Amino acid sequence: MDQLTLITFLPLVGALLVLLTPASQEKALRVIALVTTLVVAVLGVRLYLAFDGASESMQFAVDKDWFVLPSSAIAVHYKLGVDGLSILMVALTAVLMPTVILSTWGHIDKRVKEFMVWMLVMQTGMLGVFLATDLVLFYFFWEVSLIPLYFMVGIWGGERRLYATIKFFLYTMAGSLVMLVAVIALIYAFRTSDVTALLERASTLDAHKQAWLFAGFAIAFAIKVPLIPFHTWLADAHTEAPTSGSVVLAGVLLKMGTYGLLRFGIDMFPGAAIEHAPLFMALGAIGIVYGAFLAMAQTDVKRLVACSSVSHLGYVVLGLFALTRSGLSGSILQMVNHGISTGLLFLLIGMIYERRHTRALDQFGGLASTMPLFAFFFVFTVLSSAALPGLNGFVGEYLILLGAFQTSPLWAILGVLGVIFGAVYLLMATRRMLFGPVTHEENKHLSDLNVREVALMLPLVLLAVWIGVRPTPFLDQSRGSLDRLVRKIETARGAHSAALDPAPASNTEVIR
Amino acid sequence: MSGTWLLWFIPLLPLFGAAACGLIHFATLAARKKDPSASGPSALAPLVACGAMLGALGLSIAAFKQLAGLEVEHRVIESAVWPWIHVGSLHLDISMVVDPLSAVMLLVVTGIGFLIHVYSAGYMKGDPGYAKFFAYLNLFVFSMLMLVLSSSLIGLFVGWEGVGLCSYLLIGFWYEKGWPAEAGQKAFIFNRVGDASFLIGSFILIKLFGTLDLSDVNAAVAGVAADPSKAWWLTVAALCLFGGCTGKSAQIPLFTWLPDAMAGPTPVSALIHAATMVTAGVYLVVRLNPVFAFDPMVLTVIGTIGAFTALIGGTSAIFQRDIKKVLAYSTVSQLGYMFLGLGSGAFAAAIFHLVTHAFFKGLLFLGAGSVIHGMHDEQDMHKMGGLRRHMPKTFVTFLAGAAALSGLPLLSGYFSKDEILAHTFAHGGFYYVLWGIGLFTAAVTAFYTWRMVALTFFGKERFDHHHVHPHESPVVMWAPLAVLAVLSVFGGLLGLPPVFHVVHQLEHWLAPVTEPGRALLEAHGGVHELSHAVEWALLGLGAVIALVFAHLGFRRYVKGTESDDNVQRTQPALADFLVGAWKIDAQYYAKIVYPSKLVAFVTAVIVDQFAIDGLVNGAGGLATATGDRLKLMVDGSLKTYALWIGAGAVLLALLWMFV
Amino acid sequence: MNVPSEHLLVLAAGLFAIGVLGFLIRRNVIIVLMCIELMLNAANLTFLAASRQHSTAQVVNLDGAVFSIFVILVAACEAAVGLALIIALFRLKQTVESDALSEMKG
Amino acid sequence: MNPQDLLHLFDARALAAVAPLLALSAGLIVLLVAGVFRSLESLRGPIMVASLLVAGWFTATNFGAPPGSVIDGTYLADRASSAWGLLFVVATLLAWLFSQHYYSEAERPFQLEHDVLMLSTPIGMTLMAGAQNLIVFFIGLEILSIPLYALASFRRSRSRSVEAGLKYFLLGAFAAAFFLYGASLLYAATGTLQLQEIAKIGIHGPLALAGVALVMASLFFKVSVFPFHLWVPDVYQGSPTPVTALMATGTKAAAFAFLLNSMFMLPKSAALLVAAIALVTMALGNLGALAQTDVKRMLAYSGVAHAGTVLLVVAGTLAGDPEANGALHAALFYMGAYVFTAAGAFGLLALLERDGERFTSLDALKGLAQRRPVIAAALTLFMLSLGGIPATGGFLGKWMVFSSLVRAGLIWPAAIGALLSVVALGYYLRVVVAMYMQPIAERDAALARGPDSSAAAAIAAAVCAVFVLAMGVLPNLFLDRLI
Repeated sequence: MDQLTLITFLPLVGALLVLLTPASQEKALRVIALVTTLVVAVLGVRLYLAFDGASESMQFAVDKDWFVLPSSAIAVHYKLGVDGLSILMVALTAVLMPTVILSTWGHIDKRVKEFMVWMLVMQTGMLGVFLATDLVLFYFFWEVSLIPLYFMVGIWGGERRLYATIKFFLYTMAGSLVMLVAVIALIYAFRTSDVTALLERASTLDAHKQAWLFAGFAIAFAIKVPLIPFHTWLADAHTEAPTSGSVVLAGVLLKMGTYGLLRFGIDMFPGAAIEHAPLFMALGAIGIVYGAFLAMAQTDVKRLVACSSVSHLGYVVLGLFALTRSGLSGSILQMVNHGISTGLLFLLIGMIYERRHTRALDQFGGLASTMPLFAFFFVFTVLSSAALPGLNGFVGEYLILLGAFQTSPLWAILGVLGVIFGAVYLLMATRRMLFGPVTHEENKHLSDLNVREVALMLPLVLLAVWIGVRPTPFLDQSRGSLDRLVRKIETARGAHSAALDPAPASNTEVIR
Repeated sequence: MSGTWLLWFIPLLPLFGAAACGLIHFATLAARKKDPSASGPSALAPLVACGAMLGALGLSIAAFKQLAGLEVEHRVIESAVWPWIHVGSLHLDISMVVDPLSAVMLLVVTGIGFLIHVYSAGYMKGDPGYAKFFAYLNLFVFSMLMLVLSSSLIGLFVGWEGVGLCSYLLIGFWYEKGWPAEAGQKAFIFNRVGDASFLIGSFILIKLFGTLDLSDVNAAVAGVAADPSKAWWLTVAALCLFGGCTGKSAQIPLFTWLPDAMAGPTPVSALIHAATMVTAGVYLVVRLNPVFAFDPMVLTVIGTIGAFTALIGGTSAIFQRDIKKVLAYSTVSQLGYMFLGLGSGAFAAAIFHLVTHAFFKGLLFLGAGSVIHGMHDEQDMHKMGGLRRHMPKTFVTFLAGAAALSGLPLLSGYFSKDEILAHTFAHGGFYYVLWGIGLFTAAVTAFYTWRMVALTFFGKERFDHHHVHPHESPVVMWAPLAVLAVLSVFGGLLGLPPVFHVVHQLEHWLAPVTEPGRALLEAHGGVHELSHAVEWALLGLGAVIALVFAHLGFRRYVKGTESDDNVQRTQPALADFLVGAWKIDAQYYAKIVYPSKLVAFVTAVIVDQFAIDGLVNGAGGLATATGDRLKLMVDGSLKTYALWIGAGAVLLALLWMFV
Repeated sequence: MNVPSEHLLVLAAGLFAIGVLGFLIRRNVIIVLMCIELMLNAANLTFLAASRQHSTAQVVNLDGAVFSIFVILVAACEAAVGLALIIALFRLKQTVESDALSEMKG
Repeated sequence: MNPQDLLHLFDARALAAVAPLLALSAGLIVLLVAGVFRSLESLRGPIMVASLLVAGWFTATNFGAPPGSVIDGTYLADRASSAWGLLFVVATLLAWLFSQHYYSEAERPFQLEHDVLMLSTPIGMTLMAGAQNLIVFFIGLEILSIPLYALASFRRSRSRSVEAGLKYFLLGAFAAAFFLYGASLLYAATGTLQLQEIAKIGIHGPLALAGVALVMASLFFKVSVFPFHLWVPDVYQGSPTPVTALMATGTKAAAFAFLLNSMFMLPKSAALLVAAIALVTMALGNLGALAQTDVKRMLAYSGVAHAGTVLLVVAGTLAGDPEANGALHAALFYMGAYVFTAAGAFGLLALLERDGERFTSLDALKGLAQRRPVIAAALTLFMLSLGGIPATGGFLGKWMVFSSLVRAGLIWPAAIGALLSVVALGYYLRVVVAMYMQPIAERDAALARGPDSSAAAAIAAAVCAVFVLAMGVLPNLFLDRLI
């Protein structure tokens, strides 16, 4: 079997194995899930290493007939492939999952079997989204990956889990269904569902049609990212989700939105993307600040981190729609970075929640005295999230802001303000949790992190340092694809400015 | 050392030291878990940390020697390059570069850093976070060395933020008390504001030059003059970078974090908040002197901000009761001097003052630490007095530092400060105002310095003898004091003024670095020479003012605290205004911090939950409500159903017939 | 005597309308059933009239006539089932008013 | 009709064309005869199944064969009608399987009558789907409807069942009268009852248009779209659940089959009107379902919404879908998926009802996942398919329907339709929420596991689940063969 099929469906096989194991064998269930994800992680790393970042084309491509849409004789293929736009996300999805599964030891103690099934199904769905190079197949995985989280939040979530999960599902579904119409329209416009072919041809559509199709796709992705003002589902979903659900949601699921914007927004419709870029940059930049302000006002630390996601993903969108080389590179890297640092934050919050059964900031204070290891990891993660140079977050944010600055100094400056506000809410949370005297009796005898907890975070911590210190190999993975994309954007930009202004002004100099 | 990785070990040794100390810390914690009284391996920490510092110092001296052995035009040693961020054609690489400027900084950082490490071994003894402290301290030195040695602005920024982080961690070192953690947070956030500005500056540089390599940027500046739009951008870039300096080097408007930073252990104040980190801004301006000198307006802005910062800092120190607060405001004030010097185009003079300030302010802080240590953590000078009898060694060294700070003739501070004022004066025009401010501040400085000396070491012993037994500090603490005292006294030899007809060693040494900036200034007509007569006059004026006001300060306070009480009684508003540092911080809280919190609350509750989420939930609610209404259509009655069918059929017929 | 087809069509339309109105107005289910019969017969009448209208001397168009025979047949079946249902209703509720048929709604 | 045509009545192709009808009729007679003898009671099931399977097999053989028309072209067995025919057989089979062990002790003695009535419905449906003549359609309609009237009130001791039957009967007859009168007007205007002839002559003049309107009204009644759908919730809720399953799937499919055949009668300008009707239907169905607390009634409303969705393809065709068979393929696949999904869902409700009638309420489904995990999982699958989530047949059906609209340029109706399906997910999810995410009620916890499931129902549910999944994941199995 080919590599991509194997990596995509291995989790599903694991899910079936779990399904066949009696629910009472909790340990076995966990081990099966862990081993499956570990194997997938190894496969993911292997794929990552074998991937050629300089190449512009889809690699490891798989192409098999799937079915023929009747009446128009459009052949839908089972087609997978990976290129520079997706390789990092594939690797992240593969590598993050063992950590997630390992983290469930602490907080999933009922209906373990179902949980593992959903986790593994979700991994298949997510990998499918990033790997599918047939539009129908993509949409297929896109929606399938929603369902597991719906169950995870709904069954293992907190107090208002039903509200949160229904809101999450319906909201993202609303976007998806609008996208469905756009997907169909695009497929029938060219009578093919092959993404590579569509990427080549979609920009030949007339501008009006492109704009509409772009809007159809973009709205689904904007909800998923989530871009303001479509973000309100996120805080609820995060707050109510179990730790592992939050980690996956922040780590990978949201990236499906930004990845979609990149692949099916910018790459598919560069002309429309250029036209709408100011709007998206504005929403991204405003989102950065808006999310930060939201975070500042939160009293529940998990909700705070959820709001920070809005802010962080604002960076990604800002960078993407800067439509410059560094902005795009930074955004792709930042998707990974956000997965790592926000993932870590959720893990840490989960660990403290398991001990204290509360996430209210005022219930803590002085944890650094009682849980020094926890404090160390927390501060480390906060710094990674606040983009301290030398850690992962900085590289992404710097490139994003740099790219944005080249296109639109105004929105970049707003984004830079987010750097300040980001530090404000993160440090405020840190101080209120870790520092000061221990005021609550319950906090005096908390046990520090155990070996499992440290072990499951270590890979992410190391990755954060690695990316921070040596980002170029990671950036290089998308070099070829981004070269291609930037060329495409430049071509479209030429056409665009020619259409706007027959005699282009000479001083619109674009550096890099 | 050139082209090798060896230079990298100057910053990396302290980094390894930090990692090792961190492990020691956790090992200590583990040991303490089993036996709460155990100290574990924490005693190893100072050895490791000081060893790392010694190694870095040795390498620095070696690098310095090698550099000095080179011809003047080729005085640059560059290490192997670490390729950091490569995106498209943009290459942000870092290498370690030792040139005359970084060599000076290198020696200051490793030298004073080493002394303070040694001091800390005594000062922090017995603290539960002993090893952690050294880990942070080493980490700080690593960051500071990165800042100083980086070949690229981005590498400099790594250090720049790194020192900010360590400052945050060290200010909040005693986090259990609460307020140190808040002070640390404040420091970090204020620095972040500056850093944001710094980032924008770096974006513009990339936009203009496509590189952040410092020497490439410096070389490219001259080419910008031809293009007015580029020139405009370069000016903006310079201002943005200076914005970063105002954060890191505690200038208006971002200086208010520094006094609060005194919440940290005193060695931290000495190392980070006096000798090294806060001078990073000065270093940056000198490092990129062509960028800043490109537009004279930028220099004027820098000079003005420096002068006013000096004034505000100096005057705020006058009535402080906390000994460390006096020194903190004094630091703000002295940093203002340095920027005043930079603003006058006297890059070497600023570095000169930076060096001497590192000596004497480091000394004063360590001395204050010794006092605090001996007084069982008492920092209020009103509760001290007469300590010269109890801590003679501290007293003597402290005197040397105070004399240097107040600019008593022939001491290091005297020469460096006067050089700056002389350059300012030479500039003429608007700079006369700045010079006036500088001179006034010099008077204030002498006053508060000797007030501090008088209150602390002279007069009646105002402490409670039952609880406080002042004692001299151990040798590991006073030995560094002695070294620094010597340096404070003789540091002035590095840069004697031209009237002495000896070579200004430092200026000469730095000339290759400051030359491009000087050249640009000259092109603008911004370089002025003073006649010897004027120079003599200025030197004399400086000496007189220092002596007079030092005397005034000492006289007034040698008897006790009555003078403070008088002012407090007769001019409560003035005292309040000065103690509160012109109420600027209070204004920040009133105008920025609280409104931000309000905005955050309004955003979260009203905009987000009520308006945006209200729409979302409203859509759901609307659907349900509509469903409930529509249900009534299906009323269970046969006739209703039939009526709809009949009406529907008729409607269909009519529509198709007529539409 | 030859009644014009148009007259028959109008008559049928009238019958159909009466049937519909009866269905809508009357409450007794048996009468409602009879109204349906009336509507069916309106259709039958139209079929027969149209059948005659479309026939020529050479070709007889029997389709309408055939349809009406089927309709009569089906009407009988419907009546049988309908009356059975009405009996079931009466057994349960001792009434044949259509108001009794509104237990389920909403 | 020429006397010569009588000869063709019995040629091989014509026989093959009507073979499914003959098989079903024969089965019906055999069943009736066998029913006379108590000793043959155990044979009733096999006879039922066998006749359906044989009919299915005959239908399947009609696929590959060239279209066979019967009696002067009044009935046509072509690829499309055979595909529909298969669906009818499957729908009946599923409904019958779910009806095993459904009825109470008091009702069980009448199982024979139940089975006979049920077996006669596919005859009507098949006739409707293959009808090329209004008479044939009408006969088919009545062969389908009259047994259903009786089946609806089969539990005659329950007032709801009787109410459902009577309502269905009265309104059904009312609508049939509309059809007849419409047909008579059409006949008066065109002089023919043959669809092809009508197509040739065209719909001109008020008489013909009025006729079309009335015919369409009755078809809309059968497929249950606005404003002819109000009977659906009451009738579906009151009828025995397996019968509801049959009504929801078979009847609707048969009516759509004929609607697609006869939609040429609609004026092209009606595209937007039809789209509007479809969208309003979806809105009413979905919003109405949102307000329900009884799952069975909720599914009835959902059925209305699905009818609206399928009606969209008619709008697509009228608006000029460039693909000639686009509407047919979409409707076929959609209804195909719907047959398995809805039959499965109603069937599982029927299973649950054996614990008591209240078990169709949303409340009683709480915690079902713990009590009956397999049923809960299957019901979840069906809910997702009804919601049109990928990996289920419902998704591709929805895809094809919207494709038809998009091809025809009706983007806005497609987008509105898509958003209305979000509302639908709202209530499908509620079922899942109740089963998986809400704690089990105490009195239900005591039930632990209900009485043993009937094997027949289990098989039927499994078949439904497999097909729903297969249609979603491996649609080529169906698309390649059927179309």
